Amino acid sequence: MLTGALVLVLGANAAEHSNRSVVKGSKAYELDSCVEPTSVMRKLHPTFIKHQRDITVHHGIRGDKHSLSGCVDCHATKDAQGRYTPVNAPGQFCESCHEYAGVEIPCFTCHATTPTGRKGE
Amino acid sequence: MSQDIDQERRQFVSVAGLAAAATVVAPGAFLLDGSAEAGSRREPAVDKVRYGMFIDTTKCADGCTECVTACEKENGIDLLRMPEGADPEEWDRQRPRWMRTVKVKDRLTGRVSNLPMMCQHCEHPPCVDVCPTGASFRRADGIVMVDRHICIGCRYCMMACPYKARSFIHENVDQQLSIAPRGKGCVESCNFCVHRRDNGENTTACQDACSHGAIVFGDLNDSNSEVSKVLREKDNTQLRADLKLNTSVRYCGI
Amino acid sequence: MSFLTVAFAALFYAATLLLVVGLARRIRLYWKTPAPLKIPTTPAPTTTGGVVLRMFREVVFFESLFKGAKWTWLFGWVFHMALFAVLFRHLRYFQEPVWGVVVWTSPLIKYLAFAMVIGLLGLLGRRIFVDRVRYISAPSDYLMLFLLLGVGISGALTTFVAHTDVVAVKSFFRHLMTFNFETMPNLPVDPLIIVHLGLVALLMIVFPISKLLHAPGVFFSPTRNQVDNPREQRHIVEWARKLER
Amino acid sequence: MKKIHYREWGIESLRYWGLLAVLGVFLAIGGLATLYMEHEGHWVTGMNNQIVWGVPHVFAIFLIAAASGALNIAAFGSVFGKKVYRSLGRLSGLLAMALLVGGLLVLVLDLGQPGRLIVAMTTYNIKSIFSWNIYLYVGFLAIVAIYLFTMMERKANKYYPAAGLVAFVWRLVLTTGTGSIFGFLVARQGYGAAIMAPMFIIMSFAYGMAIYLLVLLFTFKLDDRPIGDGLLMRLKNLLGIFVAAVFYFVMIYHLSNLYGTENHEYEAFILRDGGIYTTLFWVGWVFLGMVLPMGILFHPGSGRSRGAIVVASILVILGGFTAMYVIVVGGQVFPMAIFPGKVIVESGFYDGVNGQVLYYAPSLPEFLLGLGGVAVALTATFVGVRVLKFLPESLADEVVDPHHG
Repeated sequence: MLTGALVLVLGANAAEHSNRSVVKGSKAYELDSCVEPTSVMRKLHPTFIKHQRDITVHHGIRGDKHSLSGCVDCHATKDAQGRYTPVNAPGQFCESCHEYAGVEIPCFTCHATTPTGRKGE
Repeated sequence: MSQDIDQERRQFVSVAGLAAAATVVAPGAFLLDGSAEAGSRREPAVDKVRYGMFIDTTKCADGCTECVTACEKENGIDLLRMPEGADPEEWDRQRPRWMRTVKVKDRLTGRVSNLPMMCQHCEHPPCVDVCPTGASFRRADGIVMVDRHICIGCRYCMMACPYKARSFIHENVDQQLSIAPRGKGCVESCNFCVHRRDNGENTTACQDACSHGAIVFGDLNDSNSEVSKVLREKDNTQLRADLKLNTSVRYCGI
Repeated sequence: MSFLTVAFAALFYAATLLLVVGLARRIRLYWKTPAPLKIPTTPAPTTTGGVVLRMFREVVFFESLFKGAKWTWLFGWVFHMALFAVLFRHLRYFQEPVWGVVVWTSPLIKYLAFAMVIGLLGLLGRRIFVDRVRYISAPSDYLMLFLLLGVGISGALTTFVAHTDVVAVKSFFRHLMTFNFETMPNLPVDPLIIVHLGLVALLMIVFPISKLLHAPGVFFSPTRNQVDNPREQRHIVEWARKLER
Repeated sequence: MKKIHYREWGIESLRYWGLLAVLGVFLAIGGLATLYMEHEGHWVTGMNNQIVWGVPHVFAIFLIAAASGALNIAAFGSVFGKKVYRSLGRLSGLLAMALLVGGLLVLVLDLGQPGRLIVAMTTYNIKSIFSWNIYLYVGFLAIVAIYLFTMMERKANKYYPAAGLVAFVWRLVLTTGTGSIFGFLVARQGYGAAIMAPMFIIMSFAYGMAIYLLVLLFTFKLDDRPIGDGLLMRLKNLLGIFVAAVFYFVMIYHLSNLYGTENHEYEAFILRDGGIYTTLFWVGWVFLGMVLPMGILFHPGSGRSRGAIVVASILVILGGFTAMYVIVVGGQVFPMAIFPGKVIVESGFYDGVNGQVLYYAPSLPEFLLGLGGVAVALTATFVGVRVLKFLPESLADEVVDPHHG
């Protein structure tokens, strides 16, 4: 019974998270590294984005390497019809880790999840 | 607020410095660095500039909504859809509007004017004074806008604004433009197409769209700018001048 | 795999084993220990349902502590409830897929780390500043408080000050749980997370030989778990029954 | 005056838990309504881009005002040295905290981003009265908690007068802050008057007192504890005086408004042509909320009956809600004068075409959220008196000696 409860709480033994979540078909897939070394990005990407967001909104500095639209541009994939898949769709770059870690992504309640073709952010 | 941010920036720099020191920086790690678009602003907005607008209501045509349509397209407002099950009439009261047309008639003389209304970008904006978190703020270049990352959705700014320029997002939003993020539960308003400012463009969407030449936008602090010249030449007024807010949007012909 | 990862894998297997076996043995001992007399603290319920309800109030609200010592109750209750919530949030490191409720409540629960630390500091202050309590405090009392404080503060620091690679941490534990060592990732070399995990393992190891056994123990407390019906029903334990014959 | 003994609320378990269960239903429904509103967004409410504050704010502001008012009884005991009120102080402090928590909860849960409460606590705009209020509210809770501690812990008794003074001053500042939320809104015709702040203070006196009286009578009645007629007469007279003072302030507010030509249209709207808002003002606020309860309380016959005192208190509370509705919603539906001297004949955004008032129809979830806040306040109060010694065993006249001063 205890084991059953444990299985219920902890979930089935699904395939474990792979170390590389960059999705094939995105620009990022072709690159060696993100705008910072991967180990830094894994820990500090929220800090980078948050910092960038403040200087963008308050001081109007745009197009820096830590911008969220940069993330979206580089990590969005296209489907067979050539349409973009949102970066927060299941299995996509942002969602796969956040889903695994049980962390919500607050960015995309407001920000575009695919490149929208307008430069700026 | 800006002090806070500077402080945060310093902290951040030290964190990033540590992180960089602790890691061997791989060659090619900064691939995307500096490849920003031409005209992109890398310097902060400064108070040498004060953006402003002149609206000549005598040129404004009755029933024309070119500016409003262009504004909604530019800023992704046209991407919003009525939530399922909403009452269209009620929804119309709840959907955001950055810009609207108004037709006013003088009570005594009966003179009629048409004009577009939007955020007047006050020098002393009441919305900024009342905002509890500092989300409503005035940029160095005079643009009054909302930092939606720290807006808690209290709507006090909407209570305080004498021009009813602000809108609250009443519903979930599933489509946005990268240049105009938008989400449920925050307040927003006209920001003089701030993305165009930051990218070094000289116009606003409404100005570009106006086929009557009724809207002139530019730097009020530059005496050679078109908007400064026209403001010197033509008689103009502020809306609710009695409140002494020193608005950046000036009207002629009302 | 790094040495650190191997060491921590071994440490956590050992700690888990000690915790489970030790706890099972203790509970077995509690189970077997006879309660020769009816000694429920009165006023006590006279029905089994009443006892269950009383035990519930005891475990969830710390009722008798509340009646006895308000300050101790305040800090103790705040600490325990915060700890419970924080543990619940930690489910995300062990579940796959993570429950929705764990994800939704997570942003709120993370601030309860502060409540947990404040509660612990209150309990520590009680041992230091209240003369009577200081007099009866043993080193082990302090040890438990410092251990928990260490766990709480190091954990809060990883959340609020210096982030760590949580995906690697989770993956490490998922691999441990499934005994899958081939693709096991290395633990991040972050002092904070090492301290946090080390203290947790230590806590798991000392748990079955410490005062923390009050957690299972409260359920076996005869003053709490007995029905107040000595007149209606004669209370007699097994070994006494044998003597009677 | 004899020594006062305090005891936990001793009503039988079944009754107590039954009471909590009833309140629990309101809490649950309020919670569900909140989840619904936050999940869907505010489009499911009657609020819109013109009427941005609705029924939740009516409830919240009423509860917050009443909270500071409920503390008055304790203040009379410590600040003004009226011994007779000292025995009432503990309940007064508890009720104040409970009402404030209830009100704040409603306010916070109506935010567009309630999850960002931490932002409101950490980023601070020093010019905003709203952010001052956040600190005033949190400070109020802390100060009243300390004040209660000095009342209830013998070792801390010596700090009681000092704590009482701080709490009293703080409560005055707090209500001034609440009133100023409207006082600072220069753009709107109905607000932007300095008199808003003192008017809110006196309103808080009345509503806090009415709630206090009801809770006192209810808890004592259920537990068969005596309240002396002498004491009750003093309390109900106080209520009557407070209501009269509100009446005076409302009169001054509108009369002074009528003096300035710029306010004529707004006054005509509230006092004469406002339809539902005029009705609510005259019938709800003025007659049911002030004239009738004053009549009941000061009438030599009915003023002595406990039933009548209960009715009067309920009327004052209902009048209070109406008052808040007239102020909060009435002030918003009246179109702003963006173009003085001109009439708006067409507008793309509901600017009050031809002077027409704007539209607001409150929705059910908003009410349920508000009622949930009331339920939170009552639950906290009842649990409080149940587990701690807030209520005196007896308030009979021979125990508290109401004539002694």
